[in-house]
Amino acid sequence: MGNTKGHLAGRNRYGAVCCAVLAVWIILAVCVPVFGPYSWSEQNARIQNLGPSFSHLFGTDRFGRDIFTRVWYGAGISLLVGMASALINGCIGVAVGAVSGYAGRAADMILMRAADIIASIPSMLYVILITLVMGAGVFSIILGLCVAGWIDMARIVRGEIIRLKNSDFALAARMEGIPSMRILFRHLLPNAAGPAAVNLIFLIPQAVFTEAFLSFLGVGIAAPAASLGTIIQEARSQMIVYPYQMICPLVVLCVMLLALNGIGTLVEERIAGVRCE
Amino acid sequence: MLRYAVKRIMTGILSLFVLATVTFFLVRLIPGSPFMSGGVSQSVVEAIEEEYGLNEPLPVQYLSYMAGLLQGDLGISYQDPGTSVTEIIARAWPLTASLGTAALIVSLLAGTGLGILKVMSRKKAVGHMISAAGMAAAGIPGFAAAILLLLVFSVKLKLFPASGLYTLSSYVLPVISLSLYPTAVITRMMANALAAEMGKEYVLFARAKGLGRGRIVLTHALKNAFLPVLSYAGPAFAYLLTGSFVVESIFTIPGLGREFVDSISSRDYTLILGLTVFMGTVVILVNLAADLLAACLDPRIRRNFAGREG
Amino acid sequence: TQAPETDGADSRITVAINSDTGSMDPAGSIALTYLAYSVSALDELLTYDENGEIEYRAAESFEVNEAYTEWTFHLREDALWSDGSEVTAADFLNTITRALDPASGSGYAVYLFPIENAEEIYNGEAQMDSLGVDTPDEHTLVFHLEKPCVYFLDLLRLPVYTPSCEKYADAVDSGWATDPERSLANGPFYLAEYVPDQYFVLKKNENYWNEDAVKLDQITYRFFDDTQSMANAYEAGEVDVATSLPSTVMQLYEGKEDLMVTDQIATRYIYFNLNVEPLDDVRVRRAINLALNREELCQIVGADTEPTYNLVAKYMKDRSTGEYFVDGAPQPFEENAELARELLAEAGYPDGEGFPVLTYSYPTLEMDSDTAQVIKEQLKETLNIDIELRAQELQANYSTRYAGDFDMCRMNWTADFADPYTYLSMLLSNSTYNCSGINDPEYDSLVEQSDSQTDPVKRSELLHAAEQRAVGEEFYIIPLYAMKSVNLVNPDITGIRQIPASGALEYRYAEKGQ
Amino acid sequence: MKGFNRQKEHVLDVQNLVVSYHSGITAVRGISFFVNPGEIVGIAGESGSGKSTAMLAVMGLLDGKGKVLSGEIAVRGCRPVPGQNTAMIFQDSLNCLNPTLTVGRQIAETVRNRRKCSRKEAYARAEELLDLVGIRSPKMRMKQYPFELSGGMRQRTVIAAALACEPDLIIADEPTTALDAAVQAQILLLLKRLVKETGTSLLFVSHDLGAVAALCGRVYIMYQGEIVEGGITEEVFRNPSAAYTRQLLKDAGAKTVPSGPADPDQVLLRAEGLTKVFDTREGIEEISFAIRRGEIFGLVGESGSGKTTLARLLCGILTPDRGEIFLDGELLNPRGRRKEQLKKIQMVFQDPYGSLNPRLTAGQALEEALKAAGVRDRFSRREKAEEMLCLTGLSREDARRFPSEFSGGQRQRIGIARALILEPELLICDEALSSLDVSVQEQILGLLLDIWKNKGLSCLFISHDMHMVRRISTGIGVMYRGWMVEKGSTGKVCSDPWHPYTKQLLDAVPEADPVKARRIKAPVSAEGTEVFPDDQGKEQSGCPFVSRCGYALDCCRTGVPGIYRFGDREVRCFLYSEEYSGKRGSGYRMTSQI
Ligand SMILES: Nc1ncnc2c1ncn2[C@@H]1O[C@H](COP(=O)(O)OP(=O)(O)OP(=O)(O)O)[C@@H](O)[C@H]1O
Ligand SMILES: Nc1ncnc2c1ncn2[C@@H]1O[C@H](COP(=O)(O)OP(=O)(O)OP(=O)(O)O)[C@@H](O)[C@H]1O
Ligand SMILES: [Mg+2]
Ligand SMILES: [Mg+2]
Repeated sequence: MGNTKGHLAGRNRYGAVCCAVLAVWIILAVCVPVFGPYSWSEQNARIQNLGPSFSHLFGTDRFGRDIFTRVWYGAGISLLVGMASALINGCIGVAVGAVSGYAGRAADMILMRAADIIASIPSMLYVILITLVMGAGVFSIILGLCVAGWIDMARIVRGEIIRLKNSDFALAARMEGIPSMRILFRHLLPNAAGPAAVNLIFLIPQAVFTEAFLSFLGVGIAAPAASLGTIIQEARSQMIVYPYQMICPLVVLCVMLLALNGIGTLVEERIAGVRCE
Repeated sequence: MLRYAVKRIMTGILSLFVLATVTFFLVRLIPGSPFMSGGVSQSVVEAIEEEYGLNEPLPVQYLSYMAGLLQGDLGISYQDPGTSVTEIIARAWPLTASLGTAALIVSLLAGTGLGILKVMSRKKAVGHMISAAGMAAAGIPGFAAAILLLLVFSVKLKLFPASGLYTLSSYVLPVISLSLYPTAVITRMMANALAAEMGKEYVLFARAKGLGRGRIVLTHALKNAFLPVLSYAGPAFAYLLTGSFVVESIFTIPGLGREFVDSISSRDYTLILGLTVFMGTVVILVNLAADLLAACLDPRIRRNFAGREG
Repeated sequence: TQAPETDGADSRITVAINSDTGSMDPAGSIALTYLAYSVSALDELLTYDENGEIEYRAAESFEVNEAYTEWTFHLREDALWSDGSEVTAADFLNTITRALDPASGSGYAVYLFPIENAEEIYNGEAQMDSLGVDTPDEHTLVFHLEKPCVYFLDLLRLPVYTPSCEKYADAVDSGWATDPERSLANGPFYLAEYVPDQYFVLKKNENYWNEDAVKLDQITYRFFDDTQSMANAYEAGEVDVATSLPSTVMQLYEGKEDLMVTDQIATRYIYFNLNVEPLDDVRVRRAINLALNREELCQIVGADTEPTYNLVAKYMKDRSTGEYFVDGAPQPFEENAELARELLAEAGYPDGEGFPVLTYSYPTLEMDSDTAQVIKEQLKETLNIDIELRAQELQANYSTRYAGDFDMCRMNWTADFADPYTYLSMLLSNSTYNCSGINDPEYDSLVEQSDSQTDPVKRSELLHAAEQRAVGEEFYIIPLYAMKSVNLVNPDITGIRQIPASGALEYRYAEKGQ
Repeated sequence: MKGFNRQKEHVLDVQNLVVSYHSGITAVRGISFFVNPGEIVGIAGESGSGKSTAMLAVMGLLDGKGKVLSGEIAVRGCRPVPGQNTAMIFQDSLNCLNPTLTVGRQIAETVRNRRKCSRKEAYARAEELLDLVGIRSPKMRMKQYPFELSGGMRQRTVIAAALACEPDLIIADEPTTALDAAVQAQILLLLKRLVKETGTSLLFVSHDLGAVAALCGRVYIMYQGEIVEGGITEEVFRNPSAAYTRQLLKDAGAKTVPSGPADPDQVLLRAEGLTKVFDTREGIEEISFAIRRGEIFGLVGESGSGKTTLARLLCGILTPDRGEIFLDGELLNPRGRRKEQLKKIQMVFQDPYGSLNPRLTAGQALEEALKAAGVRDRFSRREKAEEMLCLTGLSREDARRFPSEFSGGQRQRIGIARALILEPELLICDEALSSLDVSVQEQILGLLLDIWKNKGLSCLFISHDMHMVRRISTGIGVMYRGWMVEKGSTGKVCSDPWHPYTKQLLDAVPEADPVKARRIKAPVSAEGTEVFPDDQGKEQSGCPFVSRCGYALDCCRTGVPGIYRFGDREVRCFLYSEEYSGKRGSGYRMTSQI
């Protein structure tokens, strides 16, 4: 790459911005509801639907709740859902992929067929069904997201493990008499970490996205708790009259997704770069 | 290749079987009955349930459903008396499919074009702009994009219809909202793949043979760079073909996605099942088609198709 | 897909309606679609106009015996179906007999039960030929009732009393109702086209006996999923009429001609589950009722709501006086936070201490979700008690309600017919809607007496007394608010009427100005 | 610079070329050279000396990566235009061809790019060109995809594509490095013939002095971006003036006679009838041999002959279909060995990049093995690991570095340290030196020999380079397509090859000596026509070598030769069967039949 240096520097700056944004978002999501002057749930009919002002940065909603506080509370829930489900999906995916790739044969066959089957399901169905059966809430959303979310991860890890399993250094490890489990965990998995990490990072915005979508359908987080998706959905009916009620959470959500996607892309390119070398 | 396709189809059938079974029992777990509504008494509900055979033990219902399924009979919708599930699919799917196909074509063309532009353009600003636009498109949730488009272009500017899918112009907004995200992804994938392809030795050799950059991109690199895009486009198309509830709901298009959510909220068991099986079939077939297409494009796969695993 | 023809001649209008699955067969499990269709396409025997006067439609006249048990209707001899065949008494009987088969899924079959043997037939305990409906000749229809029923005429607008052409209307699931070939109309419009999930088109019925009064050529109904989309479509000029829109539309169209706000004959209220402690204690129920601030609630939920303290719909008119029924008696109770706290303390929960966490089940509709959040806050603030919100998808909410698996449960009732009985009957011990364990013989007897009381004033008193007992003394429910319907109507259109019984709009005599 | 007469009309004339990469490296520092019409000029030098960079600069293909800082480049007085007056061939023929287009199309498009003609004419011309570069049935080949051709055929295709440009000058950047000795010989001869027939000039870049010696009339030696020496090949090779050239030549021609602690009687490892056939029906068949304690046993054979498979069977990574392996006289359980048995055989891999776990530091990688061997004490583990690194010529500090921070040669040292740390009795070096530079090769080889001497190891040394094996091994096995076609003591086998394949192997490798190197031979069949070692894979009965064998008999095509033993020598060829050489008395001394 000719202008590699400038190119990478640009990337770095961009990545730094993304990370900083995400960090700020997390800090705000934690701090605003806890230390802010308003509660996310307390209503006050006297200050309904106020526009943005100094005392209420994003204005108030029709319950007279401070939208700024609610948005950050919702961002927290969204992030929680995103990260928790990404983590769970990541763990399941890595476990399944590793076993499937390393054990091969029957185990591989069974696990991968199961993955095929789950992948052919319109996964939204299962998310909706689960939230219906279990009731709306953070837990059932996470559960719903975990039905099919791990499959990509499992496939990626499996592919990596199969590739690495036959690499010279894995053979060397076998000749040295290192036990299988240790080969898998110490030698193979760390080398599969790159693609897995990329996938994991991308799982977060995906989950946030899906959660927002589900909330939009009305099967998301139950009121008065709220995620960004539910806040947007709640504001939809007043969208034309009080656009800021929808725009503010939407912007927060979009920036969050952008930052997460940006970090993912960056990590992806980094890893791709390292691999090319 | 034929053997591979047959094997995939067999797996697909197995998948569908498991899918139908799991869904069958899962929908029964949802609280509520298909015939319960505000004004109907319990005894009436029971009477109708009996009429539809819903009072029989679950395994019996299951067996009779599966027997019907084997003959291609998806049953009768509970909510729309006298309408078979097949009929409902037959009237909802063309809408969804035309929308999805249009969205796929748009995103493939736009994505490929922008991807090429990003790689080929000598001006850095163009590349940055495309990246930024792609990022933004991927970051805005589909429902938000759809609502904003609707507000601006049909409610305010009155350029396009706000509802239905009656005229050609009413395709514009839904197709844009549907293709926004895939376009962003395809652009990024295309640009990455193309850049990688352009760095390969055969491109260098082609240049050494005296071919121009444009020729190289079109005849050499594009086809190879398209393969990874195809692996994304297949599932994405399957997704589009099974209906996006959000876009269908916002633009009032009675497609599969909307039908699906409606069927769940009205507990129309046969319709839920029928739609699930149908969507599963579409997903499986489209993915199969994408893989076969990839095989056609890539002679390496075409010539020795024997051992490819998913 | 072909676009429904909406442009062209000016005497066509397009109406946005809620899409709904279900049948257009009056004997079936009817949907909103049917209601939209029937007000334009079907003539019931007779109906009441806005002034409470009888307006004869399919019937020319009627007689009733002293005891109010035998009603004889003389059908219009010049009434024709849209294919030119005569409308006969058998067509009316056709709907009734088909609706009495439980498998038809008709939710209105209960309203046939005043007729002799109808309930037995429905329950499979009697033969169809024992039904108390006679058709002595083609144009005479006689109903024999089990017991006096003063509001019988009000029932006649219900689907089960409307005709369905004997020739084609055979079974609920044969699909005749949506097939333009077979779905005949005896009203001003007939079904010309039906595209499931998208739209249906009604065209002017040239065979209608009152054809001259009909000005429109065509009404197109387009289905919409949600009210927001309807509002958008109206804004984009795709429909001429959009009904039941979100309350923000009121703000948006304030002062414009398009806006048409109508009363909905409906009440939103909450059921207490009387089988649950401490809700079996009337003091607790009262405390909760008094603790709420309905003004504030309505302010938050939307401009289309207004506080109510009654079960009977706030905007239902008493035909004998022409006034709102609920205004005929003092308000059952007054809000009083102080008293509420005292009552709660009396019941053993001073300042909410030891009060269990009650769950409130409600469907995930926006309005109910807003309401729930406000109630939760208010009860916490005034009584210091906690409510756990259980948002449920609509169907799940129904089944929760029927299973009695709730502490408090949201309920909404839109009048089926213009009589308070439609509300008060719900709290009867044997009512199918009574899922909260109310068993109050005194109340039952009050309501029962009103059934056969032919003197409007006395009947009104009885009904008021019953309501006072249920709402103001025993506090079986928490009335919340009455609703208005926010509609947008193209200012060019005139002559749209409101059906007094339900508050729905009727377009049969509408006109589109040039 | 001595001994060249500069002609007026150079095909290529490069003056004072300086190229630097954007990363800041100045890869070429002011070189000047020229090529005369019809001449083959070589550029030799170690890896990283800037050969490719200079060539890309000449072609103007540096793109965004680097910049020509100064210098003049002229092809027949004009600017070089790729595809018009110059063409270039690259090292890796597989990557040079677009995997998803047919070979024919890729040549035809070049033809059409060069001269305006119809598609049909272009295809006809492409066919001619394929025929010219010696591809049989070109019509059929045109429809094939690159991956369906063997390495040699691909390289020929690439050459054909270059010829399609009808250039004045062809630059060949290491065109044979990735190929087998036999194929390499063919390509070299082909290039020679093409230059003669078409009259183009050839600039031949290679780090293999043998190849340069075999082909070029004139040669330049590059070192660190500069041309240190240039002149007539014979003169440069005979009397090198630059110190660097001398060093290069010394490394290339070095002779090491191993004298180790070989104990002729004690057999360390014995394999009996090892057979392993993969699903693809390739693999090895009926291999028996023995390695004595302290011996270096060489294993040679072209790519795909089954050397690695054999090595993996010995290590226990693969389980044989049939056959037995005895270690120290003890039969090894094919299903799984005990830990002590496992660690007795260790391997050094070919690819120094793939054989180290990129996530572990050198120290960690070494300690892993010790941990598995049950060394509990952390300090002694570390101590041992660092000792091992020192032994292989690295420093103690290197223990904390990751593989990516080492050069290829250094990585190979770590690989050796890793193999040795368990104190194995048998060390298998699977092409351990093949991917390295000549000078680095020498260093590592020296290291290996030192360790071998000091530790009393035995060694199975695998290589496709006959000369390398010849230098260091005492015993040798020659493999061909899963068979061990000849086995014996190195001296005897190399000086007097019995099997026709062994002879071909010896003939095909050019030595770094212009006179000897020009005698390289490509495989020739019984009919005297050129044969294609790359035309493999067609199922046939009989001896697998028959299509390439100049001595093939009728029975070779139908029957399968047995293994014929003569003392310590074994040959698998009908020439040595009783049917061919007649009934032999007990005192009969077999001699080479070829
Ligand atoms: N794209 C690049 N960017 C930066 N430096 C490079 C690049 N390519 C090569 N180099 C450096 O330029 C120098 C010369 O490399 P070059 O490839 O020309 O060597 P070479 O003689 O062809 O070696 P080899 O025999 O391995 O092919 C090396 O030090 C290398 O690290
Ligand atoms: N795991 C495997 N599955 C199928 N075929 C294999 C496998 N490993 C090797 N082969 C085939 O067996 C043959 C012998 O391969 P092997 O790697 O032993 O050759 P080699 O002599 O080491 O070649 P090289 O010099 O290229 O390393 C080859 O044709 C190869 O394609
Ligand atoms: Mg090079
Ligand atoms: Mg090998």
